Amino acid sequence: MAEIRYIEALNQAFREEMRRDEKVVMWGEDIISMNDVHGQTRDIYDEFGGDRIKDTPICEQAIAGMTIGAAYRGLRPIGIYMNAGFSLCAFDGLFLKLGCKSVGRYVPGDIPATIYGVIAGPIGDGDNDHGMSPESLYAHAPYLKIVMPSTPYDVKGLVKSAIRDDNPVMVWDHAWNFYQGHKDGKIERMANVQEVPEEEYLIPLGKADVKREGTDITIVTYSFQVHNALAAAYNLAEEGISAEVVDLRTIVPLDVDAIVDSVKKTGRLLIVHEAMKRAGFAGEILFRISEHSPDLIPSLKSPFRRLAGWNLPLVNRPELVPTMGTIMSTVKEMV
Amino acid sequence: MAEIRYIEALNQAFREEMRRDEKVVMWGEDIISMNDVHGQTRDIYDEFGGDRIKDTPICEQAIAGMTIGAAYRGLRPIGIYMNAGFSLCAFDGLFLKLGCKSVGRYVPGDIPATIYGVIAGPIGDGDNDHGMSPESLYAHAPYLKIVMPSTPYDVKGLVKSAIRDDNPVMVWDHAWNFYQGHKDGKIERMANVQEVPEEEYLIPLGKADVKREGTDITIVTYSFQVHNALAAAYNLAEEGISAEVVDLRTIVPLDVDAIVDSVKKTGRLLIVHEAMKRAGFAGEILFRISEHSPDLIPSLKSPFRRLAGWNLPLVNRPELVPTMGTIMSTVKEMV
Amino acid sequence: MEAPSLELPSKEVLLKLYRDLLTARRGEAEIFAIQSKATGRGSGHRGPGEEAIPIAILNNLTETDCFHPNFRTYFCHFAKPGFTLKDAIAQSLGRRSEHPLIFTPELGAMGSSGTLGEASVRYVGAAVANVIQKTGDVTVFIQGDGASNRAPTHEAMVVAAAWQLPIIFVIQNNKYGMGTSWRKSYNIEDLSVRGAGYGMPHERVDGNDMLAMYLVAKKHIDRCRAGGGPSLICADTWRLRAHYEGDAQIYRPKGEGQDWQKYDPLPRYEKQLRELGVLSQEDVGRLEAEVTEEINTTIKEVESMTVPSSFEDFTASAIDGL
Amino acid sequence: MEAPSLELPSKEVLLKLYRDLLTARRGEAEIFAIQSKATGRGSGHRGPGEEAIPIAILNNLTETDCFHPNFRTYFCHFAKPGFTLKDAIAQSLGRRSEHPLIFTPELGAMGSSGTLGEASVRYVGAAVANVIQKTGDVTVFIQGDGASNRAPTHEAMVVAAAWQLPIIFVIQNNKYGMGTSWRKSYNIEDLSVRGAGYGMPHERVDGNDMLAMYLVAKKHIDRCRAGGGPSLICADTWRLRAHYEGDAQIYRPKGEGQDWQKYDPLPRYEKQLRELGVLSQEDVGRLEAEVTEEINTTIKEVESMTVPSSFEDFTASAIDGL
Ligand SMILES: Cc1ncc(C[n+]2csc(CCOP(=O)(O)OP(=O)(O)O)c2C)c(N)n1
Ligand SMILES: Cc1ncc(C[n+]2csc(CCOP(=O)(O)OP(=O)(O)O)c2C)c(N)n1
Ligand SMILES: [Mg+2]
Ligand SMILES: [Mg+2]
Repeated sequence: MAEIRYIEALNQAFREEMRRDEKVVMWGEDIISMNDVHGQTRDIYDEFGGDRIKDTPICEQAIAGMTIGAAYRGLRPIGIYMNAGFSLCAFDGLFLKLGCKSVGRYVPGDIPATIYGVIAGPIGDGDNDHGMSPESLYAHAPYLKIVMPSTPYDVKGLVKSAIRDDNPVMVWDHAWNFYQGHKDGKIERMANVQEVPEEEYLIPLGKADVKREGTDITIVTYSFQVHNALAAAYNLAEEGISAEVVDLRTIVPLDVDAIVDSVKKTGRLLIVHEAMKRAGFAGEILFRISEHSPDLIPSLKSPFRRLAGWNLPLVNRPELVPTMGTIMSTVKEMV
Repeated sequence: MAEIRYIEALNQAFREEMRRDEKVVMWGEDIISMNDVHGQTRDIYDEFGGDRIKDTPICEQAIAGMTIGAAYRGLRPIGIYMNAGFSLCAFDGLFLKLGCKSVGRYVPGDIPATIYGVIAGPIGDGDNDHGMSPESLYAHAPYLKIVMPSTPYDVKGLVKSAIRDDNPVMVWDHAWNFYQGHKDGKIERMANVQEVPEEEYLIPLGKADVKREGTDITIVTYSFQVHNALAAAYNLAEEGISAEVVDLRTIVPLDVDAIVDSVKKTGRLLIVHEAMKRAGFAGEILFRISEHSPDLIPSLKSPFRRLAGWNLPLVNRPELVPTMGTIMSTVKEMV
Repeated sequence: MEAPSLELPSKEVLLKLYRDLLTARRGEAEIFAIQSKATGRGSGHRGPGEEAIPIAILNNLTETDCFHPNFRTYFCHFAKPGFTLKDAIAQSLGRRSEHPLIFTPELGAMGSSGTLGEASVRYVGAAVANVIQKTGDVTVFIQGDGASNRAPTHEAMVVAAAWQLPIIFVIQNNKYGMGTSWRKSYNIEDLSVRGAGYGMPHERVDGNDMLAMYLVAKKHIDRCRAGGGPSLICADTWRLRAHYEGDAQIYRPKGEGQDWQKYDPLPRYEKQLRELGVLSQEDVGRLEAEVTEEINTTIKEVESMTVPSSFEDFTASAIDGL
Repeated sequence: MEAPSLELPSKEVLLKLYRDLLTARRGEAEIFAIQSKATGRGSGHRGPGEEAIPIAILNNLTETDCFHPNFRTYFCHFAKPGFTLKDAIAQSLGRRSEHPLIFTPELGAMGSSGTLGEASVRYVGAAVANVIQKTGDVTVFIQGDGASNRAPTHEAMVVAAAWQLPIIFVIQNNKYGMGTSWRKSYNIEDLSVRGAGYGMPHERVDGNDMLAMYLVAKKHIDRCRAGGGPSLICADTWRLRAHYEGDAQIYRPKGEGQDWQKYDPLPRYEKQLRELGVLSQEDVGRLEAEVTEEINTTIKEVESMTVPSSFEDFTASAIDGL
């Protein structure tokens, strides 16, 4: 097994699926000319040519519409948004048309469409449009599966499953995963590398992964915050607190079983996400736990909590989203 | 005091504010030519003329942008969406620009803008675009106050406050309020009439209203579902169950105090909204209760629950949203 | 308006157009009558007087070509090769035929949109798929003058032009979007000029002149099919009725457009055909009878179909439960 | 391209344009140097070679007119009456001057948008407000060729034309949107033609010819101010540098556009002024020195301003807590 970077694993997922099925095509802004900025689409044009990968004009609504329309007409397209926030320019198409699939009064058949976009986070020259995490919005739509990976192994297996899925799947990918990751209690540059099998593998959508086991508290999270949670858990262990980190990997479908199992074991629950707190996805997780196991929440050793992006636009201030530090201090308040 | 219909109260609110302040203007599709379909804007053109009320071309993004831009330039505009779902065509403008107010890296001053739109519900020729309730989406933005009235008295006082507010306020108004309401345990046509003071009054944004007192369970809801909840409570009383109905009136800001007071009294909590369940606003209410009074949830006499629109597009089937019947049966399961 | 090429279609085609037009007119009226009786009120968006536009276009398409009608003349969709009158009537009466008009991608129908305009970018996607899969199919996307002002239309045309896609955009310009007239919505009469801004061939045509409409549609569709890329047609017509039945039309100056009755494509085309010697008074009577008979038989057939209770399928489609 | 009217502006105006152009060029370079030093890497979207477009326009505006620059030539905004070089430098160096360029509505600056295109409809709103409040102000909205393909631009023009608003749309056409060239984005060269589709006067101009640009801007702004309604200008230019500094430009054919250096508006305009006898070699030297001096003094002044810690104000702005 070779140790590869996150972006490389992602690029492999795209290329393997394009080799496997000639119906897989992709389009987006500057995905040929600039390799989709971070290199996600590197070499795809050279290998597959202009029928399979296309640079679009700056037309977010067309990216959405074309992905739906082409899926209806027999392709398996991937519509790529340079930044996840830009997809909000096509919200009608993505939320109401792809996400609600109500074409007139009928529910149509399957739509093998994938939407992919990058969350920039509170970066250097970030602003809300570039940096924001949109998943809490899209999760409100009936038919959108939502994938939010954190590691090279996961992104490859999940993106391949997303592309093969016969229903719409959104992959919101955090740019910080490309450049950094958890290592020994710290977030380090270039640390998000992993050995990834050479033979093909898929990760089913809707299965969480316990990224670290623990007994005192369950931290439920996804996307880049998994790294912060792992770093926090690493350091908390040195202080005698044993935190379990559940990486949801997909938030729709939600692996409620895995969450409930963990919370039953630890008796405490902290939900962490980077998306803004108000009406954020944490509320859904909580209700689903309660609907699954109504007696679990009242039996917790301390009240459940959430840690999320502040209810503010995401300007260039890292404290606006959860960090290893705020996860640690919240856990310490709870345990 | 005169007894008036909901739509009349709303029309009075618009007209009184336009008389009071010449900076108040409005635009939208067919708000002159067809009185905004339901009659909300009746007579406004005749009284105020074409500088103060304008029919726009079918341009939802322009309605959003113009409302923001004109507010910046000194007006107090009301941007009107024929249907709330159509506002999703302008989601970038409404969510990211109005709702996040991040103009470059600075937070600008106040924006006295009001956005108004109508939720059609699962009506005769409805589909998701026309019928959907968008509030759970917009509540995720930092700066959007969200008003969802249920009665003639409330809509007048709330809309006047919305217009006077120096920050963005959205009013998502349910069309069913225009034509029907609770009366003696039934939803009746033309029943949503009320005596409304002739002298001016305002209802502050962020204050819930206990629409019916009770001791066994708290039903937290808003918009047209208040009528279903009142009808349910009326009938439950005959079966010996005493339900309190808390009408939030605005969901942002949220009157957590009022919810907590009620739940402390009754010991049970059911949240009802018409918006789709997954990632719907119920989750936010629950977290806010817990963040306000961490010990309250574990002490409930039965597990909290939510009743919401199904996770499906809103086709023409009334069972897709909560009804008096489903509220009653859920309450009976809980008490 | 440019005069259309004078090459007349064959007699067979001329008569087919007439029959389709007649079927659209009579069929839609019959359906409306049934619906009004059922609901106790007339409702719906009716489009008599505008049918020549879709009928002319549909008679130039193949089974696998893609097509999106304006919602107002939705019923005319039966004239798309591959679809039948039964499909249109079934759709209107809430039954499910083998090929639902609203969504049968293999026959080029990929749904409409409750939010006007959005479907434009979806049909561009269909055109892209047709190119990549080398199907040779063309796509015709019709929408109203009002809808054409919506944002997605722009991106649809930008991409169609940049990629030279086989798609023809048609504006069915009936001068009204609900209660808002063209006087309030444009500073221009010929909306086809918008095509120039994308480097697309564009043409304005009298959409109530069946023959002109057919020839213009044919020219653009032939051109497109031959690899000539996208174009924009603005077909002028007039909304003879209200936006929806029952709308009091307070926004329309009294008597406005009364004279449009005389541009009604049905009598106008009939007259034209008779002048051309293609249609006799007897033919007209015979065709009326035939069409009426066909409509009535089909309605009976459709009414005997069970109303699909697909609600279970629908609820089963939820992810992670309801 | 239509030849601009030959009425020359006064010597004073001619020299002001030159000085502003020089200030923009030298100022932006200086700021970039400071920023690179601070961050250890060059970054940012630079626009040398494109400054004549905003400078020409801004010299036709009043303090209360509204204006939106393309992000690439943002620095030029200092030339808007009411704003100063200090405002531009403060904005660039993260200080807060009395009139922040990004958002001072009373001086017509109502922010930009992280999502390209959206600001267009906002500036239409400003134009509506100007009409309703009878301020007499005009609005000029500039964006790039790439951004002009975005959906909101269409609705902005639809409404501006329908309501005959006092707003001028300008496309700063540097032939690239990030790594995507005009060859991939259009089937047309003269993007101003899009104006025709809305019934707007429209004009293409060589945006690197300061004098032509000034005269075209003046003509449209005068016309607009006199109540003539909206129009669309396409100003051709060329992106001399990468999309952002550090971008390897793998998408550009080697050597492409090298010759554009010779269209650089600064030397070109200087030559023009010297031919007109308005500017001598000594003037050039003197102005260089003056401008450099002004920039350096202002930078020092700005650097001595405290970096605003408005984070508390910011967090206080949340509704219902963080
Ligand atoms: C995005 C959006 N805005 C508004 C509406 C409401 N609406 C339905 S039909 C219509 C008028 C459409 O006019 P046009 O496109 O000219 O078609 P016509 O009715 O004239 O055939 C409007 C405004 C809608 N369905 N979607
Ligand atoms: C809606 C949206 N899509 C994409 C981007 C990313 N982006 C930033 S600048 C740019 C290129 C803009 O090109 P143009 O408008 O021609 O301006 P120029 O850079 O040439 O000055 C792109 C694609 C964005 N900011 N917003
Ligand atoms: Mg129309
Ligand atoms: Mg450009």
